[in-house]
Amino acid sequence: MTRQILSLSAMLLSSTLIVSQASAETIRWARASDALTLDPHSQNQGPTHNFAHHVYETLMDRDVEGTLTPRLATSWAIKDGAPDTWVFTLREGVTFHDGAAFTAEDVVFSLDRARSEKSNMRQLHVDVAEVTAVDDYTVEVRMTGPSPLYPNNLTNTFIMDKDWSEANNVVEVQDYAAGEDNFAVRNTNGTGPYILQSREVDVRSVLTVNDNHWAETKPEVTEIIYLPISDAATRVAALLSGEVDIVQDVPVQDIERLSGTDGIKVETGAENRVIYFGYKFGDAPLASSNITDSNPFNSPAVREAMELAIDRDAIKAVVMRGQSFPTGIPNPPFVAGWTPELDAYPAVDLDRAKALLAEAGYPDGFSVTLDTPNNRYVNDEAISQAVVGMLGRIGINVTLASRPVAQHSPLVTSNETDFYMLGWGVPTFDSAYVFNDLVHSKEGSYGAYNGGLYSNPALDAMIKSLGTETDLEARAATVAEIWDVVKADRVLLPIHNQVLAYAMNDRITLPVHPENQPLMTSVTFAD
Amino acid sequence: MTEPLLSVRNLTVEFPTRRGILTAVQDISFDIMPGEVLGVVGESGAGKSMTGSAIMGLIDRPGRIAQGEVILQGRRIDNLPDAEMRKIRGRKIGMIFQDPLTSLNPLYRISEQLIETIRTHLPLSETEARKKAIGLLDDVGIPDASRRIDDYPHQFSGGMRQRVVIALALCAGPDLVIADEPTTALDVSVQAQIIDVMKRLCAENGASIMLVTHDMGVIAETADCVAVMYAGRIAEIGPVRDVIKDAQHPYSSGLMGAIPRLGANLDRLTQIPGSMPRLSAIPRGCAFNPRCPHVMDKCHIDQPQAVQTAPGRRVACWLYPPQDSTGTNAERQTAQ
Amino acid sequence: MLAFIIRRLAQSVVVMLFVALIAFVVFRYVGDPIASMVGVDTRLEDQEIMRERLGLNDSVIVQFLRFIGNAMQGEFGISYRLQQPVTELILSRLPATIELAFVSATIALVFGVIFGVYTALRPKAWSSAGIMALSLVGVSLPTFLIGIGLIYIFAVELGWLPSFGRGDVVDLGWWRTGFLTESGLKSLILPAITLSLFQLTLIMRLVRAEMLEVLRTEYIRFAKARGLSQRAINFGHALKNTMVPVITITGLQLGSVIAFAIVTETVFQWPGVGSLFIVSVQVVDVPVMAAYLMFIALVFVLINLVVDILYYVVDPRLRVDGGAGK
Amino acid sequence: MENRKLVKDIPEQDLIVPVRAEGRLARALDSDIFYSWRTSPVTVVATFVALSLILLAVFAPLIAPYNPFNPASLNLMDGFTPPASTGAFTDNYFLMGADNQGRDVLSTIMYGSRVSLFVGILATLFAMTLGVSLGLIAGYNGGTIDAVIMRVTDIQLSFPAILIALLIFGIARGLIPANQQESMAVWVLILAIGLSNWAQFARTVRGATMVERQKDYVSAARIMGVHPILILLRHVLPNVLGPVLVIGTISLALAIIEEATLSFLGVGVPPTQPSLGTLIRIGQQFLFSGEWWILFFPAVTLIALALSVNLLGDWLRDALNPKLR
Repeated sequence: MTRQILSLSAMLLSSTLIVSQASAETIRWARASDALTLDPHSQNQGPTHNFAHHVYETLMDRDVEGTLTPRLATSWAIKDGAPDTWVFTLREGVTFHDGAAFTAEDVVFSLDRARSEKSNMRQLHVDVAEVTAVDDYTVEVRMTGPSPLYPNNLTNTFIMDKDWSEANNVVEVQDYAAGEDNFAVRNTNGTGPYILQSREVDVRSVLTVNDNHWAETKPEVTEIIYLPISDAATRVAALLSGEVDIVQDVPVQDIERLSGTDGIKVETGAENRVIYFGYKFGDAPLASSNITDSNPFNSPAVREAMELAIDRDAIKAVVMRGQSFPTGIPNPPFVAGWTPELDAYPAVDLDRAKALLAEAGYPDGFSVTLDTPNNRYVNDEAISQAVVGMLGRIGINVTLASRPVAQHSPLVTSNETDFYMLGWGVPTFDSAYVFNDLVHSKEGSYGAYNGGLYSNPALDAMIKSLGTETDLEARAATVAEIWDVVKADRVLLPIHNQVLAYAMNDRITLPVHPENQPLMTSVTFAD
Repeated sequence: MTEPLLSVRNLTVEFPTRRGILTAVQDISFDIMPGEVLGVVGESGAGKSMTGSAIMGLIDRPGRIAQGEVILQGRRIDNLPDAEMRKIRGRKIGMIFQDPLTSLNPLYRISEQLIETIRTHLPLSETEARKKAIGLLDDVGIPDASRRIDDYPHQFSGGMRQRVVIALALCAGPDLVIADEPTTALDVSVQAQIIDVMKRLCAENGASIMLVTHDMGVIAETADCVAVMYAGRIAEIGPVRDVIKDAQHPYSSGLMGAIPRLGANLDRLTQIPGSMPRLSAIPRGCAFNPRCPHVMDKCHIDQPQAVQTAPGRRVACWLYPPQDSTGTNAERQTAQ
Repeated sequence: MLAFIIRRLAQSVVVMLFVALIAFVVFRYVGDPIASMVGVDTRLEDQEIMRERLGLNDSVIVQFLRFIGNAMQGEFGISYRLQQPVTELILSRLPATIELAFVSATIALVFGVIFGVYTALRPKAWSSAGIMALSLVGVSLPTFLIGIGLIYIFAVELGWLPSFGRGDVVDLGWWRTGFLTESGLKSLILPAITLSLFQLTLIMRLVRAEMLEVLRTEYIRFAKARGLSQRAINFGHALKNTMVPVITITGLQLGSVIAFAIVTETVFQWPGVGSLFIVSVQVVDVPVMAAYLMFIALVFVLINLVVDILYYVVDPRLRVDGGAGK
Repeated sequence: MENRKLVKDIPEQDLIVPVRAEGRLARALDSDIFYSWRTSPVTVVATFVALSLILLAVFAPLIAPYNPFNPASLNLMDGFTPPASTGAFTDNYFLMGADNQGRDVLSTIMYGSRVSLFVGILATLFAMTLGVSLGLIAGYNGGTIDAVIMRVTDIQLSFPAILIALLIFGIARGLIPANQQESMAVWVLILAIGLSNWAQFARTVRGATMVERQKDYVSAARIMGVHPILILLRHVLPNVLGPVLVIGTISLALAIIEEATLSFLGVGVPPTQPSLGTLIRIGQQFLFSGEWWILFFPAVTLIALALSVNLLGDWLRDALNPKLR
């Protein structure tokens, strides 16, 4: 009897030993929110894509420097003699998790699915006219016109298996209204480096390494336990108490404490996202202002005064604890079209700011409400709060209205706000993405996030021309020209580019990804 | 001479308050002989009920017995530890409360309450106790007792409940029953029945009764002796017939005026002008002096002592000044 | 008894309809569901197409009737945020909340009654005064501060207990329990204490007040006058009578433990319906919010029913006059 | 006062000691209430704590070291100045340190208590008015009105206040145009907290009213044709003031905590006009980063405020000993 117990405990002991050995390659990865869905074309949202990148793969990828790298496509080029057609050469010998071979028909299927009506990825493929398979490993994408930058749009469009999708009735992206459950929301069959083992939404997901993955170097992490922890303090506490290995969304104020803690290190790096303020243009008086006969924001002098009143360096030093890159242009450095000259911003000059206000006819300043999100960007509410104080010093009396992003962003898209904060990421790494949505007049699919209703017909024409311009040099010149106007006109009031911070167990190395899409395949262990 | 069943000597009950000490019962003494029924009468707040509670050792804090002794069958019981006292309560002295509606625990069956009490005091089995309980209920006049014993209190009428209360008070065969206004809360029509039941059962068991009431009519019909209390003191004590016929204390004589109206409420007594003083504002001298028709100067200065005026009769009034020659009451009264 | 339960059930239906109306109206007009369903970068015309498909452009009455009709079948649609059937989501989160609420309620009830009885029986003792003072501190501390404080002390500084989640769970059919693993039990401690504290103090103070009240009643004096033992009086007569009002209020309190769990679950990242709700509020996930509200209403209706029946069982007086509640 | 509860055998009026003191103040100081207050050291301390916090809040504009809402007086660069030191960029001295916006924590607490108390007191008054009115109406009229009001009360009592407040907050957010939401936030909060706390008043007052209604003098007044409102105000209301006062005090503490919780959940007042709850929400972000004072002082203030009000309520409950059911 006693011997039995002994041998039993020995067995238990040895099994725990095995487990702990295996867990040396397990990584517990915490971030603020879970992927919304596993259907890769259903939501165009950061955490959802980040998760999907481990299970599914895209034709091309972007590395930490922001350059495109081959993934399921080994090369891509504009077809000779057909400037509106892109040709993609696919990787051979790739299989899906269920063993099916990856071929051109899967790419055709997935691109068609991604640009179908119910897909949330549709906007990125809006210029696609037709996708055809030339042979098993070549795909042609014909655009409605020359689209020199289309490959930039493909970094988050995942490839699904056509046969699997048909067999499981997920050819269409899930339709909410139909009220039907969609197999693809909870099940996956990708080509990616990890296979989904289990998933409890908002609680934990477990992924294990895909031994049949095509990449030559096998990832060091063999098991991922993904843990969404929404409360920032709890998230940090979990890392401090050793319950997780990586925290992806680290509050800036905790960076110092975490890096000062034994066994924990923090990696920081620039994110491809700019934080800015927008204001209402036009002659109509502002709804929230005490000035009822004119719109102060419409005066260039007022906009200049505001820029001169805002101390970007103080925001960086105190609110962001040094974790930001103040900027004078609403365009992150990763994006083509960014220059150091544009990035420069004026020094604070309160006297000049007050003089400008007086000159514009507002010697006593004015009042206005600032709408700010409070759960979207790094310290968004605190930045707005600081701006309220800074504007107060030149007599602009700002009331702060703080809301969760779900309630905030409709105010911007429906132009119900006079003065607002927003952040803009540029997944295409191209300025046109900024111009189309933020600068172009609101018409059709243009200017969707032009919350201030800025309108400049000359700029609109130039922006439209970017879409079809094939001469890259000429295009770059137009981009520069547009930026000059945007900066001179102070269309938006940029504050800084965000910095991302990942905190982790110091055995681990994980560089910061500019789109905040770190891959656990890139994790290395110190020992 | 037979030994008294209960002897109360110079009992004083006090309640400390922030304004000083209130004396609810002051220096009272009386005896109850075996089988005797002592009526205690007086207005609300005269200290009648407090006397009963004091005998039971059930005075709530911060009240306390400040002085005096309670002697039951020759044994002093006012200073017993609680565990000892519990053996006396219910077993030696039963108590009947005023309001049958509130004195029974509404959540327990009558049987449970009876059996629990019986088995607390008597070495009976559950079944024996139940049999005894049914018998008791029969005795107190509850029809169909064997079935109704398992009813809850709310299923009985007020009069029936008081019968149950009597059964509970008597179930361990006490030698003394303190009945604290047992009929006050009842309908006039059942008052007499309840008194009858109580008296009959006590007589059968040979138990004495201390009947606290403010209904002089009940006293007249029931009691052997009566103690008239006023403002915490005994104004007069003596055999019922004598006191009724010839009340010596002016207060008692006022009370007696109420007898013809059976069941009259002394609280609305109009024969004596004025009302009893508050305990906190008892006048100097005789407490009754503001209302007394015979008030003298002396009454405002000194408190009258109880004086034996006839065998078994005492009165505290300056109309009956102490006479050294009449010393027959000395055996019952400690010297002042 | 049957008529009584039927009447109660009818009342419950009215309550549920009332709550359904609130649930529908509130969440139909709070925020913009489309804005929360799509990323910031979705184009407006796509949003309009979704709006149409979801029936958000139909008349309000049509939408409400559709809501009631679906709710009757336990059908609350698909979560905007997670794209899963709401009923399924709530059911999958339910075990976590119920286990937490159950443990908290047990702690609150057991310690609440013990402390309440203790302080009532020893009203003058120093220990009673201490417990009473502590209970006031408990009532005065917001739940979120208690949670944060406990995490800081026991998880971060001492490292004794986990700071978040419910540890390893074991599947028992659709019920996922944390009771069967060590880490599951350890994870339960801090959130359960946090959640129970407020209810504990409430129950304790209630028991104390009721007990003091009961101890002053005539039937307790009569029981004493019959020479019953202190034990029989305190724990038989007094406690049972104390429990009658306590049952009602405690029952309702225990129901609110489930709803109260919102804050606790948020702080401890407990994967229950409360945290599901708060996340849904933040992103205006209308179907989940509506379903949650209906769920809470259902819980309360059920608890009310159980409390009524318990009352009925404990208090014989009600059995005759047909359960006239207070 | 304890005595009155315990002494069964002495009629109540006997324990009421005749008035000896002359003059209103002297009489007040001589009263039972004051006596029970004076003899409870905890209550005395609680009173002083509550009073000083209230005074600090009321007179914040006069006595606060700085006006945390005047942008001219503060500098963001002073942010995170530790307690008892001087800011790096201004000459401001921060006894309790500066927060993440360079505001003096002491001053923000004083101004924040103002908001918390304002919301708490108004919400409680609102709940009290609503609950007492409904209770009087239900108790006096009985019948269907009573049944309906009590049913609503039951529903209301079934749902935790915080959930109801969240709901009302949501409704209000949906009804009020976006550009007025901030100016209305405080009022919405008062409404939300008030509407989630009235039921206790209603239930208690209703019970007391039903008892009073049976009494002879009320019947007499009714027969004489006195207007019901007059009867309610003159005869019934004074009799329910005791319990209402007790519930009111406890509700105030609850309202203050509720406001803090709502603000903590991010649905309270804006951070530029912070309440104690908002300050705690802000401070909580700095729990691990070493700037403990941003969380600690507001939290201690909130606890002290809620605790002292609760202690006062507790004492009042004992002193007035109303039947709370």
